[in-house]
Amino acid sequence: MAANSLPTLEEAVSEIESGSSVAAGLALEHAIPFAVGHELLRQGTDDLTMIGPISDLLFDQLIGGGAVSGIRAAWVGNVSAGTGYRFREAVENDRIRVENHSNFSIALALKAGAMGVPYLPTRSLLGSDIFEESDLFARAEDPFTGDEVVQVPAVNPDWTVVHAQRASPEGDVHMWGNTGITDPAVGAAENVLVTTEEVVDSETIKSDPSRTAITREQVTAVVECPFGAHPSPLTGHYNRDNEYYLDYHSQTDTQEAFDEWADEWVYGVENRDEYMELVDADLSITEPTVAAEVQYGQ
Amino acid sequence: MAANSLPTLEEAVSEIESGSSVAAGLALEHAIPFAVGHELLRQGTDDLTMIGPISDLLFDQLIGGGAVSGIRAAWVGNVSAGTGYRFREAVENDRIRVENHSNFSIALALKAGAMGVPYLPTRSLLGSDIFEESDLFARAEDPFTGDEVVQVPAVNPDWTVVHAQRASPEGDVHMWGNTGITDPAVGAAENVLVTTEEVVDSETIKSDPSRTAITREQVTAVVECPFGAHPSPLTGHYNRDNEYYLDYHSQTDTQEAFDEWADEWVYGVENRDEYMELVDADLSITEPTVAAEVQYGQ
Amino acid sequence: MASEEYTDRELMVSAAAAEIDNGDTAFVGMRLPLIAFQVAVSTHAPDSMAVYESGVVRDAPADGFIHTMCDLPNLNRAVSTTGMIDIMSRLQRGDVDVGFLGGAEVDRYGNLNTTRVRAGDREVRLPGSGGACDIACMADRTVLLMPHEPRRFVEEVNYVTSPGHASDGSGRENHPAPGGGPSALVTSKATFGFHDGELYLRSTHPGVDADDVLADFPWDVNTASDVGEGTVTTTSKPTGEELELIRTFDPDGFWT
Amino acid sequence: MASEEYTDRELMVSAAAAEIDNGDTAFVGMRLPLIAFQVAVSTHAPDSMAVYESGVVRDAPADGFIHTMCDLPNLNRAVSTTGMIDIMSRLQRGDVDVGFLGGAEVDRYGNLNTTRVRAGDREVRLPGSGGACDIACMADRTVLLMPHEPRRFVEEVNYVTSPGHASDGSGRENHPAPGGGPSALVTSKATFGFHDGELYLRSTHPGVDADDVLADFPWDVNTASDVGEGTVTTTSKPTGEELELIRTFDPDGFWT
Repeated sequence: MAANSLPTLEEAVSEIESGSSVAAGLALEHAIPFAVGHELLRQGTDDLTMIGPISDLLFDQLIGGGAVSGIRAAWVGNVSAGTGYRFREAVENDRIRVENHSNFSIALALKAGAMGVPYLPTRSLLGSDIFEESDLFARAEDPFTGDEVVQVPAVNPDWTVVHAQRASPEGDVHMWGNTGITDPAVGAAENVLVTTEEVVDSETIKSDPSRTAITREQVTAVVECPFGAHPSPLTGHYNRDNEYYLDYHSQTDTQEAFDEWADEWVYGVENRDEYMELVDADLSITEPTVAAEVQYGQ
Repeated sequence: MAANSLPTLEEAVSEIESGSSVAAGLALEHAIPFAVGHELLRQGTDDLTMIGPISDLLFDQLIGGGAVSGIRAAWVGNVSAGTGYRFREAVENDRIRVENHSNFSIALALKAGAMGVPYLPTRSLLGSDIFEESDLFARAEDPFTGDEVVQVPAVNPDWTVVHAQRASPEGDVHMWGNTGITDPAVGAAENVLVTTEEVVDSETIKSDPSRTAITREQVTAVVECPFGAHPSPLTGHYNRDNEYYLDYHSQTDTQEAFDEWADEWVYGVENRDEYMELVDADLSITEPTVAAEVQYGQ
Repeated sequence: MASEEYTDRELMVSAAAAEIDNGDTAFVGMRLPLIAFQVAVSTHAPDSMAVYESGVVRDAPADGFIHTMCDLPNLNRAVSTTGMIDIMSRLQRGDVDVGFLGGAEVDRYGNLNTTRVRAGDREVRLPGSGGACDIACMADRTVLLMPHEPRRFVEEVNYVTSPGHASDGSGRENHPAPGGGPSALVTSKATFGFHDGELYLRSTHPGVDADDVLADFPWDVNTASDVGEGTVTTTSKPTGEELELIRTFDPDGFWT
Repeated sequence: MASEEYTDRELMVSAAAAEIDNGDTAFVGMRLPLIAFQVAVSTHAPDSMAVYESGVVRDAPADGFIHTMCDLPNLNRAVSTTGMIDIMSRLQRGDVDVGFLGGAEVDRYGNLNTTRVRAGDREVRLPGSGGACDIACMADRTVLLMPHEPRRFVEEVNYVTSPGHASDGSGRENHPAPGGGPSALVTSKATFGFHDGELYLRSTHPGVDADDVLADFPWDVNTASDVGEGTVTTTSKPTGEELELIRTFDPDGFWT
């Protein structure tokens, strides 16, 4: 990407067209790009195929807002409360296509895409209905040992969306804390949208190149977006807002209830600043841990 | 591993038995575990099969000292000067078995071992004699696209040897700077020997868990060994000693010459401290770069 | 069936913790196992490690309550925070000793369903596998946890999300998945083992009658004595130390 | 054939740098390409990036001489220092625009040998592929660099370390490797292109006669005019700026 003036969240999200496949929620319950999800809803982007491992609420919200026609994931729900009602109702009423994965099979599909190979083999899935009921995977005999393996075909999303701690205007990104399948999803994607707590200069990124998780040539846009992962936690920045997950669960068991919830939390706010005014929780980090010093140099 | 008193280099290396397969030199020209290599020579360990990508001198030295019966690598020589004479002579006289790899094929072989799958597919090697002359690899048609791929079978070394910046007595390891194929080689190995510039307490490691490259259950022994990678460079600690590479090249073109070289640099010293007294170069870092601060916390 | 001393779920956590041996690498997912690992590593298994599919590796309890594996107290002062391919690779290469699984349905061979169940004419969609299928396929052994409700015990699960043992008595011998398969089921009334791949009653929780437990199953469940594994015992109550730990790790009883 | 103004190798570095377009991701290995990337990114290709198989990604020259891609000045203030699988994955998925290769032997289709050559009765073992085979197979295009010595130009290489084009005139169409194959060869006397997969003379270095160059090959080498690619030109001399940069990056002339 070119390092001119950075786009706003609205501008960057408008590049994601209806009908796209979008990988998001890749660090599992950590660093979920909710700000992008809500902006997709506000812009009325639809017919999306969402790709991810567990999707802790994000996919349920997008389904509730009518943005989704397909899901390729291992788990869709609410980790604090269990069921995601909008997902469940949409599946039970055949309103969305669902491709059932395990966490590892979606990880491997993206990893194959990132590695530029048509598939990766695994010893998982064997004996499960994820494999038996699907025509996605292939069964093969390993030519070296004769073992049975499953071949998981590559998935290459149109977009991968990531929320990170800091990024340079050039598009180089530092992340820390667990990353789930962020790395393969970034490698596999046609376009990558990075929202970040903080835009920093390139010299900050280059002071610690082993911290760099994403490099610029993979990145389509960087957007500064503090609290972009709320209600999920972000290492070094804010804790999980668990009450939000519980409230969402209790407030979205019907479509009408969801619409009311979304009117308050999604459509009723212009942007992330207004959104954060709705949040009634102190999520700040009160016990910081500073990473031990590391030097490079010559 | 258990975190009692740490072994000496002599004790730890004595666990590597003659006849073992040993992956080393995994970060390419960076962080090569020369101290372990020289201790293997002093102990007379032999019949080793050395595994690695390029081996910048380490394998040549081990071959010169008679420790090696086989090589599974992509390149063996001296990056500053070209030819590794001990390797060349051993191959030309049929004294060692050589399995020719590309850097990526040996990387994938170890990655398959680390991932616990019998092979990984690649689009590399096709049309090369690395593939055509070898019975190691398999050719396969991808069931999804019909594309031709090469399947690279897993390699699981008996030992992987790594030199790192810091490690805890428990066996958790921080590394920074480029790592080449260290990660897959550690995952694939039966045993891992870590030499480190500095042993630190576990809290130092845990202050930055995203910096942790190796965790304790993979590690057989940790040895404190300052300058353990000399003459190769180690990020944050010392520069490459290029004169050493050039001197080695000019001093080892015959076996007699090598023996003389080794008498001085390997057999003539008791340990790494004595060795460092022979080094006549200021390799210290005069322009340090301190990594930008990172916080975790809760 | 909470007593005045501890809740059902506290007992389940205690029983699940007992399934972690010292030195184990345990694959921990959502809910009760989050607490069970912390109890085990604080008591009888100080050298055990937990790996979480999000990329976290820990050797000690979090210093604060965690709703999920990714709550910051679980990341703070972790041994490693990495990615899923790293963790799943450890599982796939056989380095995970024990994994924990929940389920909406279980059958006599330990097959689990967390994908979709029938409720009368209707099929109810559940969240899905997450990492459960991977753990079920590849861990050296798995421990299943679920509330003791008769509708969950079925002759044949509606969907095999997480494979159990082969139905031919061979356990995992003739089963395509490489791991060891289920070794225990812990419910809110009893614990079960697996013998030749089939569920048997191992112990009942204090105050629970074995016949009542057996009556909840649609097949004749074996008991420990049927399969030559001793006799049906009474599950150990959580110790005072365990209860104190559980209530430290989950002070508001969110999971327990 | 050093002139008083610049050495052969300085000219080769300049010619190699010219093969990097602005915005390219270049795969850089050992020796002259280390310097060529630094020249290119300092002059006409400021938005190019270099990736090195050791795991390094850079967008700027190192602030100090580098003998190898892993010398600390090449790691210091890099954009990223990661591992080989990351870098090779970029290559395999088609994200590397240009890669540089050396060789002991090259044939008319750009096949390279760096593994073993014949010297009379004797077979001489060379260091091997390193990452060369991977770059040759998978980069969008490759640029070959070697000293201009007749023994290096052969009808058929003794060992195909790094595949070139198919010998049927189809370039990479009917070749099993997925990348674009060789696009240029730079020697110490001339530069060559590839047309329908076959080498042709593109330019001779200042002061070098085309006929002398052609006489060094054991086959009738096409020229630019033979294949409709204009005429054989004279390679641009290194500019003053380039020479200054080369001598900054390699102050002792270790590589140049």
